[in-house]
Amino acid sequence: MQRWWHAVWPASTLIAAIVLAWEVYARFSGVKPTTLPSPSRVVEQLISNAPALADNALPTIIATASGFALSVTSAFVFSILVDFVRPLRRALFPVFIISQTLPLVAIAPLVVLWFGFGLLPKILLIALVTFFPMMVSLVQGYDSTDKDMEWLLRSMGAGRRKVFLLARLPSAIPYFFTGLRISITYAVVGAIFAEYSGAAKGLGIYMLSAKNNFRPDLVLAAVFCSAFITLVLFGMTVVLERVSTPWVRREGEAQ
Amino acid sequence: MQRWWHAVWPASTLIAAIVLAWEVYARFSGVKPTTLPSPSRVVEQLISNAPALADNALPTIIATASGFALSVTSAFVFSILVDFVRPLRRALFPVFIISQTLPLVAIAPLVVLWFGFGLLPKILLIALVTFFPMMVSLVQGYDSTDKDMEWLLRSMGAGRRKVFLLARLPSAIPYFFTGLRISITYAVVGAIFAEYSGAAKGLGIYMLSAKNNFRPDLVLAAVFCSAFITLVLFGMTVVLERVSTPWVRREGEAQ
Amino acid sequence: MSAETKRLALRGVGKQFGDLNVLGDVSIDVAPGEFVSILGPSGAGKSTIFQILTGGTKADTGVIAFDGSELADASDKFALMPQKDALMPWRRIVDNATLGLEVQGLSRKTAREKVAPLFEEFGLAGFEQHYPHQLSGGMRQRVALLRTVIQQRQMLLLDEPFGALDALTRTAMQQWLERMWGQHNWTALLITHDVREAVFLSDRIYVLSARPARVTHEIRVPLARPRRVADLASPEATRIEAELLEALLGT
Amino acid sequence: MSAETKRLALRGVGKQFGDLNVLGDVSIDVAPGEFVSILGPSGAGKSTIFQILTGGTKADTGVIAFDGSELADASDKFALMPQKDALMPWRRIVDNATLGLEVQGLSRKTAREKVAPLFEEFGLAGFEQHYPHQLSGGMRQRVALLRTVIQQRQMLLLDEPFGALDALTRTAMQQWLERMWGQHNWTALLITHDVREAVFLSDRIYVLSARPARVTHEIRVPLARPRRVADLASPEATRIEAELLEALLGT
Amino acid sequence: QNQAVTVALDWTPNTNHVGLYVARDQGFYKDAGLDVEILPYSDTAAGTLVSNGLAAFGVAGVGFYSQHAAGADLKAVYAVVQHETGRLVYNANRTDITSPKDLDGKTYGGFGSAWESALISSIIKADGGQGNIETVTLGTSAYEALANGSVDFTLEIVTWEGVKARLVGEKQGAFKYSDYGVPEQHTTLLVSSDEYLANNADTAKAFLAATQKGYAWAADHPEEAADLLIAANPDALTDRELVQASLKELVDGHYLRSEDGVIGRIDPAKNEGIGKYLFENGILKDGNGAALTAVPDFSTYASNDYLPN
Ligand SMILES: Nc1ncnc2c1ncn2[C@@H]1O[C@H](COP(=O)(O)OP(=O)(O)OP(=O)(O)O)[C@@H](O)[C@H]1O
Ligand SMILES: Nc1ncnc2c1ncn2[C@@H]1O[C@H](COP(=O)(O)OP(=O)(O)OP(=O)(O)O)[C@@H](O)[C@H]1O
Ligand SMILES: Cc1ncc(C[n+]2csc(CCO)c2C)c(N)n1
Ligand SMILES: [Mg+2]
Ligand SMILES: [Mg+2]
Repeated sequence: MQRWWHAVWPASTLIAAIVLAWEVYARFSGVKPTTLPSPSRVVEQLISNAPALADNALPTIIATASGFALSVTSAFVFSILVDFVRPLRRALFPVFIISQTLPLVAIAPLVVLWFGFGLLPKILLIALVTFFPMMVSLVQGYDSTDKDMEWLLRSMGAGRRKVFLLARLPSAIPYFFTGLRISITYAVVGAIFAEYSGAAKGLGIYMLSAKNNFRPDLVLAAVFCSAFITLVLFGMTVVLERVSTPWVRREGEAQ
Repeated sequence: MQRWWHAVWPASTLIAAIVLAWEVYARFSGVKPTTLPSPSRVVEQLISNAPALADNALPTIIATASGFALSVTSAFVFSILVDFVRPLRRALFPVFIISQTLPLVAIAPLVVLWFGFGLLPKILLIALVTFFPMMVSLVQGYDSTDKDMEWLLRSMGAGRRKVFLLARLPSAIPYFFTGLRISITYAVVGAIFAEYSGAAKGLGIYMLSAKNNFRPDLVLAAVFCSAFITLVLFGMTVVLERVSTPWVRREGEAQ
Repeated sequence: MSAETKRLALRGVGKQFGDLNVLGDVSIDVAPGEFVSILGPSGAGKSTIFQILTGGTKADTGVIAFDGSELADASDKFALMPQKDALMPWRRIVDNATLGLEVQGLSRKTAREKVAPLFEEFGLAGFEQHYPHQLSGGMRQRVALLRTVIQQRQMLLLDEPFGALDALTRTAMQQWLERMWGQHNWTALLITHDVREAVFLSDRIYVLSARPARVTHEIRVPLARPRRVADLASPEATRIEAELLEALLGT
Repeated sequence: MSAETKRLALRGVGKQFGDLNVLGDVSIDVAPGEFVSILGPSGAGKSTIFQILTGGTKADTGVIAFDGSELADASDKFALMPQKDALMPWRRIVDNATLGLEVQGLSRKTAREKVAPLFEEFGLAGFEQHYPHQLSGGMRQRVALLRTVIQQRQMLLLDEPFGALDALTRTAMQQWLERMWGQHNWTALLITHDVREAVFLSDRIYVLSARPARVTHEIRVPLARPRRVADLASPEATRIEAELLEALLGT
Repeated sequence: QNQAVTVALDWTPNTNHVGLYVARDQGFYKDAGLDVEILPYSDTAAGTLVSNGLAAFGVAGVGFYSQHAAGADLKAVYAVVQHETGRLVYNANRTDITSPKDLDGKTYGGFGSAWESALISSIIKADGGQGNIETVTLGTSAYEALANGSVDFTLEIVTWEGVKARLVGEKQGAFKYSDYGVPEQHTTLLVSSDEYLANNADTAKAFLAATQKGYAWAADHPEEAADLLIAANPDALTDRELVQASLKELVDGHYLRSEDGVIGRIDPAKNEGIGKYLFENGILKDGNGAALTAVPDFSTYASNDYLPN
């Protein structure tokens, strides 16, 4: 309990201070609430618009989850492919790198044009932003495999497939989770982005119409929701990592 | 020459194949050029609109460079601060993490609203997206310092400042470059984003008005420019890394 | 000893990696039940010999015979123990020990039943369900050896099994291995940098030159078994040691 | 030898890290010009002793005297050589060697002039402008020792200087250090796991128990200097070695 | 079994869209066998969505002419307003602005279309100025930017932003385009694509008939229509007074239903007039970005054929 507080107080204090400063500035500097709403106003609006926000958060969460699932699945498939067929790696990686330099803001409307208003363009855009970090992590993970371990398996008579399953794949697990943690942050942001360019519903649409209606307080309330979703998803990956890698010694654990 | 070709052919072939497939599809599938322009058309427009593109690329490059400079500078300052004052680290890191979960697309218009259409909001937005990866890399770098090296320096009579300058800072250099490579990709995208939300000129604005004027070919030409800028900047960081870390043994080098 | 009675016989084995001439001309014999060591400078190509034996790479020249007949490409004659322990951190100790059996296609259950009785003997009883990181260096090395011998191959290839241990733990492990040797009927080829280790454990020692590796000396160690650390102080042992050191360090 | 003539004297030094009782009650002496070794199991607290001497941490109990007077907090009496070589990969060999001088405030130029003549002696001539990764393990260790002695402190603290080297290179480095010892008038305290290393190099050896560490044995090594590897085969040496091994590995 | 029809908006829901919401929520569409979905306003222009077949109909402005010229498959099929509702506006406290020529060198907060600067230039030139302005692309943020002074002027819909400014008490100066040589236009139109119209002529007719009915109902019952619009967009429309006042203005100013009782019908003369104006000012460019050299046949840009007589 005490140690927990010890870990948490500096950030809590800082966040409280930032919110307080913002509140004071928003109230007493004479800035218009349509320019900079006070945090108390944002919270108030967050509560009174909770049903609408929840209603719009749902499609965003669905898009995020589906897009992310696609991204992780295809990263797995491609990483395995690339691991077994080396020239493919030299072929695909530059293309993936280039794909990361495309400004989403320009690509999103085109993707919506090509694939319509449904789930598909959202899934594709989320996959575009999250696929590459996942892929890189997995490939790095395979490459991190101990050479002696592979040699050992081969000496035991294991073929390429067995070496992959017994050594390379498990070696990649910690890297996989690193990639997961990075990607999940981008996933929500990517979903909102896709919605911005065309959707019937979602946090992105909610933000867009709040913005267009001069309601920065609602924009910030929706931003708060999206940050919250991201943090929850992030927390879930951390928990998932802990339960699925019991062999990793972590700091602060008794030996 | 031969080895160079060996490294380059798989990606070149794949890219050529993609472009060719796109060209064929755009020409013969009956899709409208206003929906999906052919690559040859994009290149043609890229050439004939080169002066306008160059004109708009300049402000984007300036914003990117300034924002990135601010980001790197403040990442340095904060990382040093956080290295010397430990509770500050526990205070600042959660705040920075939260800052990464904010959807840029919603934040950008607000930042533009607060800071106008000048360079400032662009610099701030670029810093927002690039600061954190830089900061994390630097702090990881300091922490990677060999404990024995620090002990050695202390035994020689070095104070905290000397230990930092002689051991922790140089240890962080490879990490710094990793952060630089990640951030530079986000920087251009961030700049275009910021422009999208309000600017007089820039690739973002060019894309926006090309889109509004129904010219996806010009949008793609501008996307091409921005990807090109990103790749050039990326290449520059790689070169910078090579010349400034002569002690790092790299693959394929003679021992 | 004629070639027919030899378990393993390398004759004029040579190997080049690109421009790097690693093995010059290596000839090595091992009789059944014999413990043979290879001593040589770092980078000489010692591990490369094991790579060739286990099918990790192919020799450019020379012949290799096993029990009198030429060695097949993917052979199942050898059980390897690599330089680092190469334990899989994500597998519990028992599953690390059974790895070789699993690769051979045994079910997990059968494999576990087969290793279970050996944990006591290897000083690992009670640690079956631990993860490798929870064990000390010496214990990890014992797991690695258990994983090697359980495969019941005809010959053990030990590549610097104790190279990563500190000097004290290493001495303890050498004593332990010597005890185990007495109880089992193993045939082993050991790679080491450590002159004393070679003397303490081996029946015969080959000394390799630096790259391209050739056998420069072949030395018999006629100490009686079981051996104790104190035996290393015998005139016989110290003479061999001095001889080996001179062979390795030059003048 | 009275306390006054001793260079270093630890009396009843104890240290706890949180709940971990590392040093129980350690008393160690070193006379000027003497080479003293500390042998002890892994994790016993050997490096902790050096930490205390160099001001990296504070002892909980006990007194430490240097040349008869109490040791100051941040002392400039010791030159440390840590367990790994701790060379800075971004500094050229010459700049690694001068590190201690630079910390003392000497200009780069003066510092370089001071080390220059020693490269020959340390077998590093011609490598001044190389980076550490371009050197072999043995050479790196020599650079680390050069960096240590160039500080001209009154005493050397060597924390397993050769622990990371392979057995052969280690033997070569021990011989080299013994030669250097004969030519310079150093006082040294060496931590090691390696019984032979201790016997070969030391005038006196302390054996520590496992945590919490206490001195269990203090053994004199009356071999004449300069010593050669062959001297280790002398009855005197083998007796000491056996004694030490027994002390360390127990019954 | 109802025919699905999607409509894309040109802006956040406002009184220009009232007929669509009325027709939907009064059941006019359902009665016509239609299942109409009104897509929220997003980053992608309605004309783009329509010409790419992602929406059957869209609300568009004069930008539709540029898109058409550039090759977009678009056709105007319904005029939401019968008179020009566009105005050039600036803050009334700007004593340095008294007529369009004072706008030379000033900053314009715009929406990202090519026709904007050309329109403004021609207005300034018609007033004797140079026609050089700084453009900052802002989209919906333009009005906040105007309010806090970060831009000098912008364009507005007088029956929406104009009414809002009046209600909030922001004093604004406005220039009417037609006072400076710009022909009258239907500022807000419904557009569809030739492809859609050819394949779904009956659906289009049913849709436009129901839509027209919706606008007529709104013109007849402005207060109920305003409340209906608010109820349909509770998040976006939080200012009842504004919606009521705006709709009253649209009705009283004979924007929705002209003095002659015309609803929805596109005036060929206005179509031709604004088209010619845009052409002469070099705003209409082909797909390669080259200004059109020959006057296009503007009768192919618009059609009343799908409206009930
Ligand atoms: N697959 C390979 N391709 C290219 N070079 C190789 C390969 N395997 C080993 N080498 C090189 O061959 C030489 C001998 O390697 P090897 O591992 O056999 O030496 P070693 O005697 O086992 O050394 P150590 O005692 O350090 O383990 C080294 O220089 C090594 O870099
Ligand atoms: N600063 C510290 N805080 C907490 N525990 C420490 C600290 N320094 C060392 N220890 C612990 O004290 C014990 C003794 O450490 P020390 O490094 O002195 O052992 P050692 O005898 O040098 O071991 P080795 O031979 O492995 O180098 C270890 O269990 C170590 O984890
Ligand atoms: C309610 C509403 N307000 C502003 C615009 C943006 N806009 C597009 S064209 C134009 C000027 C017309 O001459 C304006 C102001 C809109 N579409 N709807
Ligand atoms: Mg080897
Ligand atoms: Mg230690």
